[in-house]
Amino acid sequence: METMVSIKPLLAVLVSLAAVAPIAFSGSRPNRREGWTFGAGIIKLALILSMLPTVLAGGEIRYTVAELLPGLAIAFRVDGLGMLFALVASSLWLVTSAYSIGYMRGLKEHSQTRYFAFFAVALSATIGVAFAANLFTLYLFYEMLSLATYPLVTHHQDHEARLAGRRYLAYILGTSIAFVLPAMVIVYQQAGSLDFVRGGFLAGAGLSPALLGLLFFLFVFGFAKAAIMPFHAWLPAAMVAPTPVSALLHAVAVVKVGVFAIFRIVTGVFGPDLLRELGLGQWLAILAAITILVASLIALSQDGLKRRLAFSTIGQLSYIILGAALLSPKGMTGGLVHIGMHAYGKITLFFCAGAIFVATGLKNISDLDGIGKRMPVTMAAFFVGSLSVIGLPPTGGFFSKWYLLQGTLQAEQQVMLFVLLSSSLLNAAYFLPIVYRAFFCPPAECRVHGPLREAPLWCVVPLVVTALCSIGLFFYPDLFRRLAEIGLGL
Amino acid sequence: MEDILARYNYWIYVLLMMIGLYAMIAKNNLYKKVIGMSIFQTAIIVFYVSIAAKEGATIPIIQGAHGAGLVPAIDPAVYVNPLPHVLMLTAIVVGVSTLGVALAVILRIYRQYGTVEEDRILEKLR
Amino acid sequence: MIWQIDLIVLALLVPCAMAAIALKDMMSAAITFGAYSFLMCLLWTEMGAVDVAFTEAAVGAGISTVLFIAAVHHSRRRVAKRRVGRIVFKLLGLSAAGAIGIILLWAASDFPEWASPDIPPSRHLSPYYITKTLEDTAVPNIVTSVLADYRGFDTMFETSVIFAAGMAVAMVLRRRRGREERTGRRVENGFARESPIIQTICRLLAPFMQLFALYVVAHGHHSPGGGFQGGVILGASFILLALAYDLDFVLKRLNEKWTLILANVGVLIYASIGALALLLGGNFLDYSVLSRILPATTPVMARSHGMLGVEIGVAITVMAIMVLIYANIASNGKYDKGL
Amino acid sequence: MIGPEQYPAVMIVVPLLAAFAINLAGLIDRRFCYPLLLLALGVAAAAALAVLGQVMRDGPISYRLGGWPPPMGIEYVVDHLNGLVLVVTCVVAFLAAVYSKRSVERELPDKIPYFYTLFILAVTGLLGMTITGDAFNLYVLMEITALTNYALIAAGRADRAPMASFTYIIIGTIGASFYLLGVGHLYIMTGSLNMADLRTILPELYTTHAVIASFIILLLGLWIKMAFFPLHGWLPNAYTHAPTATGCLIAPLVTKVSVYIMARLMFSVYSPEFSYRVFGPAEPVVWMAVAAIVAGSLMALAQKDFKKMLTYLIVAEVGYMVGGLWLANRYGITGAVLHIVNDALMTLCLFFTAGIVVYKMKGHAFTDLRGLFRKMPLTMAAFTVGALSMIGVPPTAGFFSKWYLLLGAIEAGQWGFMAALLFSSLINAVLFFKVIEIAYFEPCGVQHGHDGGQAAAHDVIAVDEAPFSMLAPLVLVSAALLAIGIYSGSLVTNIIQYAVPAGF
Repeated sequence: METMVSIKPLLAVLVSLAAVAPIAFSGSRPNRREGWTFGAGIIKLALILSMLPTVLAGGEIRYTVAELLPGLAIAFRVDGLGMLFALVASSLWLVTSAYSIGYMRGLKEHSQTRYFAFFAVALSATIGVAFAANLFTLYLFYEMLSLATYPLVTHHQDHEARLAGRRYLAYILGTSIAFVLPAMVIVYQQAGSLDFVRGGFLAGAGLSPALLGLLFFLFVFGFAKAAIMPFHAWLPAAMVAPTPVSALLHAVAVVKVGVFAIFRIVTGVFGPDLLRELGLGQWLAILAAITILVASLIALSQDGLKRRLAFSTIGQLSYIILGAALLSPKGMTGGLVHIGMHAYGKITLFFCAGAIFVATGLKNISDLDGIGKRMPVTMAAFFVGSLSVIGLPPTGGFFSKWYLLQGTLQAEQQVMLFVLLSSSLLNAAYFLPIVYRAFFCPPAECRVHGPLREAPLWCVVPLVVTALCSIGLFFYPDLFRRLAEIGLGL
Repeated sequence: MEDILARYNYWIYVLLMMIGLYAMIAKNNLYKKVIGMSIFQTAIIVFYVSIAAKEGATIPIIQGAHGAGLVPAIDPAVYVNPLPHVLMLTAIVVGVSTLGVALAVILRIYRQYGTVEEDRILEKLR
Repeated sequence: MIWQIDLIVLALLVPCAMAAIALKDMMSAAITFGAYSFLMCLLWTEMGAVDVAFTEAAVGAGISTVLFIAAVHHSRRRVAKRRVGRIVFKLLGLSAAGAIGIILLWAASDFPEWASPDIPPSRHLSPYYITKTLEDTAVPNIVTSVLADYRGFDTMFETSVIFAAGMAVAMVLRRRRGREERTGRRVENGFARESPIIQTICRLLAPFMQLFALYVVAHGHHSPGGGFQGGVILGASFILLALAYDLDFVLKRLNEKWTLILANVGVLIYASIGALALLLGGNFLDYSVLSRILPATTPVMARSHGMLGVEIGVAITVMAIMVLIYANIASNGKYDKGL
Repeated sequence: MIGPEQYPAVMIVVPLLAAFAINLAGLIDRRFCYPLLLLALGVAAAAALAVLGQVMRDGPISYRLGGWPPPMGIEYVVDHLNGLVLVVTCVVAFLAAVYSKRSVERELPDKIPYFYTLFILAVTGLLGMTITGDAFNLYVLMEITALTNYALIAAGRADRAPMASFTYIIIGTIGASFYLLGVGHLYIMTGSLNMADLRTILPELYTTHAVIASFIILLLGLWIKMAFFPLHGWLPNAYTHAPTATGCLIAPLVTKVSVYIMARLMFSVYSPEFSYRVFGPAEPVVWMAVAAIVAGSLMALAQKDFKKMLTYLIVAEVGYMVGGLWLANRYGITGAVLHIVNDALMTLCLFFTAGIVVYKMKGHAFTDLRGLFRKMPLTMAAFTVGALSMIGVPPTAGFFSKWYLLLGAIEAGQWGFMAALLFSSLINAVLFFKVIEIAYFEPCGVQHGHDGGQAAAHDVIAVDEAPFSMLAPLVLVSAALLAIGIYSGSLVTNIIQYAVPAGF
């Protein structure tokens, strides 16, 4: 596999950052402002796609920006994992931007300029994490993402948002400073390097198993964006954000950054072999399993649509972590692919929730009886999305879950097999009733009566697109699979 | 007698120093604090000047050198060490400068609070 | 050097110091402190530090006491009855003083023997100054040559300290006329009313004081004294008049603006002599290069002249600042009749 | 006509001469003062940069004042360590001077000439303290700085300013006198005052009581000067109630310069092996630093006043630097030196913000910060950068010094110090996001009191930025924080690693 040096990764990161200034200055002309957003999004996607062939050919693209301290650089490295994640994030940014227009203007939200500006920053950070070549660069963009999303989460600037923002930062920033930073310093001081190496670089560093174990869990809990219990509470709280934010950031960018970071730790820092011989994978798997089941159970009891989605997200994230923890080729592949699959499925669901809110102002599931008659397209998309999250054909979710199941068998962990299956049942149990209510229950009050009235077109089109995408991914999952396998060196 | 003499000056300067320090910290009246400050500083001057002292030596002014040109042979043992004197001239001047500023600030405080007793001022601030 | 005197004076110092901080009447405390300073002068003369003694006499015993009295005059004279609750501070003070005392005594336990001719300070640097001062600078008063040349840089900043102090006092206290005090009430003070005898004598005395001051400045190369002592005495002559008459009497002859200008000019003389050396290609304050512009001088004599120059500068600044500080404190910043 | 070999003198003399020029010009027309101030500080900064360049090119410089060879005369020594500190001092002073114009006109209209004279004298003192190679000369300059600071603080119009200043006078004098006393002990044992000379004479005296005592006394004096917990009592009030312009000058510089002097003593007067081994308690000092960090952070947490909170943070930051220097390994010392630079800029950034708040909102309580993100977006953006740097978020400068300090702590096995660093980062995060929350969520508090519908307030607040002369320096500093963060690598490899004494 050949390694080529190119500035493209840096550009891919910076392009949306560069768009911030024009976005901020064209605040008075909304159309031009959104024009900038789309321009940046398209360029970003194009840049990433242009790097795709090299990666598919098994190559890598590296670029070092600055040697900050001896042996500590801001450096980018595009490999399978990063490419997979970057593709998902950047493609969904475009869709979400379109959706945001419909949503924000539909609700006449205040200070939309700030909203779009910080959205762009958040995307830069996400891509930065995806392409980070070493732990430090990853940490840098991880923090950048935490801070850039704060104004988005607290967009409404009311008391509720204030409390939510406080909890958000307390979990995200607190854990990263208290856990990740010391762990990172210790690793650097012991191993003298932070560059991700396939198969891990700590194996040879000769650290005591106890210390290794400590470090591992400092990292796992430190990247609290992965929302492993008990560090999950920020995610439901953050649902006070406008729906597009929840959609992109809390179904795709932020949370996936967390699990992606953990994947990097597993594959790039410790390495499957080391984890296997220390038996740490087992423990991580158990954590993930617990999170999966508990989160699904809590989701059952939630009436707020977005809150239910949030808890489902927590569970789904742990699918991915479980995949990593299995340390078996199929399992890890499944986990990585699930990053993409779940993203498309879950964002569809969030879009639907937002669309319903825009059109009818409803937030609670108990009010949704018969809404399907009024918003058939939306609810159809919702159905597709939930299928994908449950993991049923014909949706992409099925594919990744299939791999995960195989992974459990490969790792001879039948327990986890049952965990996955039972959680699928739970998923079905908390999603399908919504669809049922929507289509077959008679409307309770007159509130959702009236003629067929969908949300604005800007809202509907994106959610249809993502729904179709997750169906498409059932038939053409190979791109993600290939990338995952390349990334894992299979 | 001799061994007392050998340290006597140093003991006294330490004593004065302690008196000054105590006054600066414990006294309630701001003027008293300032007096303590001056005693504290002069104690250090005593210390330095004691360093300069030299058995059987005279003041550090070269004798018989008033007429221009002729330079007598000079024996260092004849004159006391001038360097600490120079340093202490500076110290004295610094001392009086600090004193002046301190008094000025006290007057300013009196203007504002009508008292120069620390505890009363703190009450007023509370 | 007579160690018996040393013994006695030191023994007297301690009670003086204690009295100064213990007395309840600030005036008497100030006076006691003046006495303390005079004992210091005795001590230092006795140890051969004539210049230090001279300065202490002029500054410590003279000016400081006057400033104290002036300040007290504008605020409370009696030390108020203390309320409870100072015990903490007392303990703190005692413990701090005790700790420092212990450290210092512990350190003093292996000081070289007092006044023995072969302690390091008497062997390391000072012999150079003592033996070389004449051929380096042609100045017999070693203190002056070290002060104004070897360590002339210290002295420049020492003068700047005085200057800074003056500025500081003016900054803190000065108020334009007409703005009334926040706390109007003045304490009753037992000062003597103006008496013609004192006034006449002071008037006669002042010119001689100033003459003497000039002598001290000019003759500092050969005898105890120099810029500081001279400057302080000059300042003192004005302060004496201000005490005998009132502040306006002095300000008529030396008003605020001129005080400021003189204060600046003095240090400027010093600094610009240094800078001149810089311009002439020497290092800063290297007077010897002045011989290139001074007619018929060897580098050595140039040093001597340079020192005279800076001493004059010092004297001017010190005088002006002493008057400035006194004027501000005596009039509480209002530049009225003062005491 | 004045060759580059004279720059060390120029750096000090130009500000000194300018002080008198400003004072005299003030008698004619006070509008001359400000340009003179900027001119002088600009020249000084240029000279400092040039000198640092020389040092980087051909190693340490020695400059003989009055042409007398040390140890007879006074000597200036510039090496990588104080070369860097000199540049930082000059730059910070220059920015503070630019910034000071409007606030001085507002706060001290009738004392402008006095103020600027004292201002530049303080800068001269700080520069002199940093550059001198003579132990006693350092004392004189220390006193100049102190005297000017007392007055600059007492000039504040806040009711508490004079009392705060008086406390500072008493405690500051104790500190300076201890320093003088320590020098006296060194002198009686060695007979010399020149630092390099002392360094050569001292080693055979290391075990004597007097030398050890001198070290203790000097440290005590400097710790008082740098407000090292628990000797910090004077600092918070003095810096809180000082006029804005004063705070922006002394808050970033005074403590840092004192820290530098401690390093200078530890390495160049005594020797590292004395400081770390012969003189026993290196470890307890680190624990004191831990106490300083924790206590400073907690006390900051307890404040209701923005400016006062910042002053307690200074106390905590001092703990960083002292601890780093006493970790006794290369990482720790590097981190401490780097932190001197970073912390000077961070503190400047934060005090600039506080000054602007005072200027615009006429107060510096937390309640005065309401709605500032809408009122002054640029100011608050710059403030946020400073805050992130204090928290230690990459790529701001604060992260990298903290990184080095953490490395040093691990290498020295000082887990307590490491924990303290992380703890204070978290506390800083809490503190600054508390501030940011107030400024971001609450409606503009022109009328004090918590009422006033928030939703309504969003639209009523119009953008109203600080005057350019205040905004520009602030933005510059925050930009510098990012730049130094990204180039800290080259800063370390080109300058700081030479400042670390040999043998580490």
